[in-house]
Amino acid sequence: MIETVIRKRIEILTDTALLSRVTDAVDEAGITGWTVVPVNSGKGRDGRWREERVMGTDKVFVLTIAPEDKAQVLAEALAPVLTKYGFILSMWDVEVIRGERF
Amino acid sequence: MIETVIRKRIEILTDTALLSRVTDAVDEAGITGWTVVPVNSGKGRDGRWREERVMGTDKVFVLTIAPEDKAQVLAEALAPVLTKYGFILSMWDVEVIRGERF
Amino acid sequence: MIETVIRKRIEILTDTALLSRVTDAVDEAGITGWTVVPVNSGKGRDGRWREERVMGTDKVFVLTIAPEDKAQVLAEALAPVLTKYGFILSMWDVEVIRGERF
Amino acid sequence: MDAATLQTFTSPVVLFFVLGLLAAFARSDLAIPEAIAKGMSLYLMAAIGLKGGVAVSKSGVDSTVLIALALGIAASFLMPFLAYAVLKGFGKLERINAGAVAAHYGSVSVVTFVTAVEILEAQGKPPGGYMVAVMAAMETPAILTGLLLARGMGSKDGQKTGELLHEVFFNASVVLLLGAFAIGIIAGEEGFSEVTPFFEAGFKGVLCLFLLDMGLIAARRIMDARAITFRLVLIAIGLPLVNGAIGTAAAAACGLDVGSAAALGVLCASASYIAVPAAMRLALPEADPGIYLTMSLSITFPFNILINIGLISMLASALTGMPGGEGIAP
Amino acid sequence: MDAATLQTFTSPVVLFFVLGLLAAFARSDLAIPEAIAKGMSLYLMAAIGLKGGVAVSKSGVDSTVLIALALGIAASFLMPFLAYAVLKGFGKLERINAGAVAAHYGSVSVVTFVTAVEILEAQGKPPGGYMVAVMAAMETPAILTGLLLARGMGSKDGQKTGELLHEVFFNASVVLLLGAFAIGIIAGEEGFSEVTPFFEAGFKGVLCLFLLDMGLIAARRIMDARAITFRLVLIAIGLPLVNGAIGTAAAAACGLDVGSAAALGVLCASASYIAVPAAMRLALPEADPGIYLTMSLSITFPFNILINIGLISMLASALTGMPGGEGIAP
Amino acid sequence: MDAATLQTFTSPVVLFFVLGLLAAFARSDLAIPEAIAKGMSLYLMAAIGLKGGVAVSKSGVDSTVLIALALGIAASFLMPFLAYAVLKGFGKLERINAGAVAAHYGSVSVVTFVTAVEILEAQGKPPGGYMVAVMAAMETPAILTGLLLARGMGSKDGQKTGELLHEVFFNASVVLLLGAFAIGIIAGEEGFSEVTPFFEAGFKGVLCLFLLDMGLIAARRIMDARAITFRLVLIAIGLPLVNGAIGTAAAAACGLDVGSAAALGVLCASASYIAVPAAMRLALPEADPGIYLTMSLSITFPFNILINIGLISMLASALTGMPGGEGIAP
Ligand SMILES: Nc1ncnc2c1ncn2[C@@H]1O[C@H](COP(=O)(O)O)[C@@H](O)[C@H]1O
Ligand SMILES: Nc1ncnc2c1ncn2[C@@H]1O[C@H](COP(=O)(O)O)[C@@H](O)[C@H]1O
Ligand SMILES: Nc1ncnc2c1ncn2[C@@H]1O[C@H](COP(=O)(O)O)[C@@H](O)[C@H]1O
Ligand code: NA
Ligand code: NA
Ligand code: NA
Repeated sequence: MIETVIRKRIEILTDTALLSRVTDAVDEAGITGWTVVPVNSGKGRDGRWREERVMGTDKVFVLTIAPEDKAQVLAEALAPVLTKYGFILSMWDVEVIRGERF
Repeated sequence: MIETVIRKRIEILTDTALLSRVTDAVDEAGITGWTVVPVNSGKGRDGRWREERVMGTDKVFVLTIAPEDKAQVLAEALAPVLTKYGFILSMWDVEVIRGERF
Repeated sequence: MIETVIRKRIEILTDTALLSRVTDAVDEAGITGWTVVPVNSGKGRDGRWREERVMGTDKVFVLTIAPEDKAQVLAEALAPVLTKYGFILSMWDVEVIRGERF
Repeated sequence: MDAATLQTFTSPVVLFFVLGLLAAFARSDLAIPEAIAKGMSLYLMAAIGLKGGVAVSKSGVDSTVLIALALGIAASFLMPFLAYAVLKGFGKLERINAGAVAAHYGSVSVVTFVTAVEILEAQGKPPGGYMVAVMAAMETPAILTGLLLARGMGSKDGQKTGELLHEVFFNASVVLLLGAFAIGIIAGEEGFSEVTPFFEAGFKGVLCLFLLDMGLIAARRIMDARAITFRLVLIAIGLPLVNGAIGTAAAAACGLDVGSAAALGVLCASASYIAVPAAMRLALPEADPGIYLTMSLSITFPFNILINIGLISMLASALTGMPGGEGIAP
Repeated sequence: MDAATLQTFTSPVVLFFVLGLLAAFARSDLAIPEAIAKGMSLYLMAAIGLKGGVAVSKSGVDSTVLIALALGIAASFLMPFLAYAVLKGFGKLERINAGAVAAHYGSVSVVTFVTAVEILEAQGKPPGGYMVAVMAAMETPAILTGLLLARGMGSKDGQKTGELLHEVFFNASVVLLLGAFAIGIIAGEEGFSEVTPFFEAGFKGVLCLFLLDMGLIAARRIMDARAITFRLVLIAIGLPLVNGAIGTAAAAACGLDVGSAAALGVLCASASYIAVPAAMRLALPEADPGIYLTMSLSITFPFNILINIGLISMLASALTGMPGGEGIAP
Repeated sequence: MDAATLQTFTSPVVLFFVLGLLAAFARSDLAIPEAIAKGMSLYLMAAIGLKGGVAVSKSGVDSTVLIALALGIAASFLMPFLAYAVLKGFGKLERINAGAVAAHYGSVSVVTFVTAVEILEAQGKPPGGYMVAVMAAMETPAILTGLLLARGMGSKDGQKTGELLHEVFFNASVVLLLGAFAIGIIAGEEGFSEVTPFFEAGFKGVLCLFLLDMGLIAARRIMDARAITFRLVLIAIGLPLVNGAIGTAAAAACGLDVGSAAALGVLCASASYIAVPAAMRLALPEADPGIYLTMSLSITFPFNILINIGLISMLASALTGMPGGEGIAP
């Protein structure tokens, strides 16, 4: 049977305009990589948003897989920004193959 | 160390045309928000679909984070529609920062 | 209360050009379906990529929900390709409604 | 094959459709991005709406227009009954699927209409501008008939019916077609002249690329098809032949000119693959898209584009006694 | 309503905007794909930049150009003060939101400008080509004033200020507008003639579809709006009236021709809904987009397109004593 | 810098490319949506294919066409050998990467070709329409040579080779180019005239925006580049110079006219960054895209657009003794 290891999968919803802040934080936490997934629309405390491209306030998901400790570093680094900009961060355990690369 | 709380992350695959039914259900369950992510193509019991825009039968993912009890309410509310329209609902536990907002 | 069952949710990041290899593997593992989600950009050991459409080297996520045993079959089948092409596979437990269809 | 049919096959518009079919059958990865395809379809609807409106602003509304509208609406309401009978009897579909498919054949395909207009104009038989309004009016009645057939009279779910009616009457293509039609009437020829280079000069080229995409999609769908029987294939070819002939004959009998009669025939012959499938997913989720989409999009649509428009054009010339173009010329 | 205003309402460009508003209010699902809308906005900016540059390559740069630039930059810096006072006083907004909204009203809306140019040209009052450069120059100063008002002088975060300034001066629309403007100057009329069919002939048609989308977005946003009070609605109509009148008067006093004076008035009257909201998300995340976007996009923008451009055009004719078109003709 | 080269730098097409480079280097957030860029590239390929086909339908096929085809195919097969030797020797790349890069330089870049045609036509040296077919024929042979060099003869994986060959011969650009070429031949000048406003009038404008995007992408990639050594930069400039000169000379020696000789030179000089990278990901996943994409897209492509097309044009004029345009005029 193939060997898997446990890592954290972290998912951050951020404004596109602020994407580089999040990815910089991922890089600084020493995590090997990240992937950006588009988002169509949403609703939160500030009401609905959609088709915000005209306003440059659209959002994306940043996904990254990291060992527990680095995930923790990232979460700590992002916590203040989260509150300020209304981002969302969630994380959970996943099994990955080729664990050595994360 | 930063404080995290456990919430449910719920993911619903739905027809774009029926998106508002799902998001209405999220709102009615008293959940604070939701996010819609685009989907390219897929395959299920009814065969492949892709490029369905011409037919208006394309799909999206609705993602939402909620406390256990509200997640349960949402799942109950959507269960009948799921079977009827062939939607997919899955959920799992995640750690979130700023737990008070969900 | 509504009945849920536990399944594996598997997520594979692959080159668009190689998508059919992954979905063929899903089909061969006897899994009932899959869903493809677009990806915007990312960073890994090979550096950043984005806007790769010109080069046909852009990526997508393949998501699929399957019982534990089939998920294992799929992971085994894909493991060699993963290393070769630099794909990423992660999986975790989710609760699903209508468990009989997966 | 006579001159008119041959000419169809040297028109770039049709050739790009054939290219799309061939590329998909050869399993090429050629694909038009979804957003571009959607953009092109919005463009085509806005352009055809505007053009129709400007034409009506010139010609005015007379009794012919009202007759054509009445004919179209009646056809959209009634055609599903014939289709339903054939689909249940010969096609062996059960009630729900038969009703869903019938709704598609009663409604219309905008792209088939647009392609027919191009071909008819090239043959010297331009349809009246008001036919755009007829098309828009024909989109929805068939949905109601189809639902009635599928579910019987006893539909109890009032809330959802309201939602459906709204969806059906304010769906994107109806709103854009009629909206642009109205703008065309208000702006008139003078106002329209400002935007002619965009909406008129570019039209055929955009149609080429759009049909390329339709060819790709139609062929890919049929290669994946599973629920389609040989009997259903026959129906998907037979219905447009019969509906097209009936529509053309009725229009000619009511005194429409050759181009408009042919256009009405094409509308009757065409099957919806945009508005109706979306409505069916809402209202008849139990019906199988693998049946109704494959029939309307992958069989009827290509059949109409490649063969039936030419046949209907000839029939219209014969029935109205107005050759128009090379249709029946030696 | 005089002839010029009426003519506005028979222009396809404006009619498509109205169609978008109506379709959204009727809760139709009509929507332009995001990528298409973005593509159209890039096209419009490239085209307007090129056109302006070519015009300047013909006319050369004289003192009028410099005066117009100075006027525009001064207006962009100063207008937020007035707006801020009104928003805090009459509008009852607190400091942060008042500063953010003020920045929007000091800056400019490219689409409002483009629509105004079309309307002014149709009235025989074409603005000078250099007004494109004026527009680009007016995009950013207001952001600085708005931030100053919102945060006071004591902004300590140097790193972020640098990031913001970069974002503001190299944002997509400034770069594309000024880049295309420069290309227009370098290529000149001869070089431009090669690309005229694309950038000039298609322009109005693309603007039609783009305004259709803007209508949809503006109406949908206002239907979802929550944070907007009646006082804020009044301000979102009053500010463009006042700013427009001041801008037009100042331009006329400085000797600009009727079209350019009207264009400067429109720039002053217009509120940004692209560059500034993005900058505010970066620099003032605490400010509420539900306020600034709804005011600029859903109230001021339609008001300018449908009414205020016509008013400013008439004012400019009256003040410069040059009727130009049918503006004040009997 | 003589007149022809100077003229290159006042062409809007080239200027937009430069704008893209500058905007990316200034770290502006200017970006063309992916779907729009893909749509434009499909449009350009359809248009160039059609145009070539129509030209051939007029001129017919003579021995020159066959000679040009043979030359192009031979060049695509053989050029990778030279490139491979240089990349391994001087460039110090190991076998896999050297083979992958060599495949890129043997194949062709559609956009470089299209830009060259525009520039050559402006200089009064239009290439023959059949050069489009030559270009399509040159896309794939180099891939086979490159794989051979990278993997040696002993490729055992039969199933994957079949998949690769299919991918290579039915890839989107080959299918669309040759399909549109065939449509152009069938439709002929008369059929093409219907779609001229879209496919011909809009062409240069679309090319402008497409090159803007290419400039952005090329510059962004080189700013992120890590695996590129100074030696590789030299090769990425030297190869197009040498290949271009050889191609032009061979074509001139075989009797092609000045424009076609220059076009063949440009095809030899250009490096693929669409079809070949995709094929390499499939067939040589171990090769590093950071090397082959950066070399072909970020160095060779700009070098060809900005400088080499002008040089090759002059060389062609000198070798064929046909000045054509202002190329070598006093
Ligand atoms: N730790 C990670 N988390 C999420 N995505 C990653 C991670 N590492 C790599 N990726 C994605 O996988 C792609 C290929 O990675 P690599 O093979 O390391 O170049 C990258 O471009 C990213 O999109
Ligand atoms: N409970 C939630 N689950 C998923 N997404 C959410 C949730 N709450 C907010 N969001 C997303 O986060 C964005 C900002 O939320 P807010 O800061 O509450 O306005 C929303 O527009 C949604 O896209
Ligand atoms: N096991 C699965 N995992 C992930 N997605 C699935 C799965 N089964 C079905 N789907 C998605 O759900 C859609 C509808 O499935 P079905 O109702 O089985 O036709 C498919 O087109 C897929 O996009
Ligand atoms: Na019909
Ligand atoms: Na302003
Ligand atoms: Na080459």
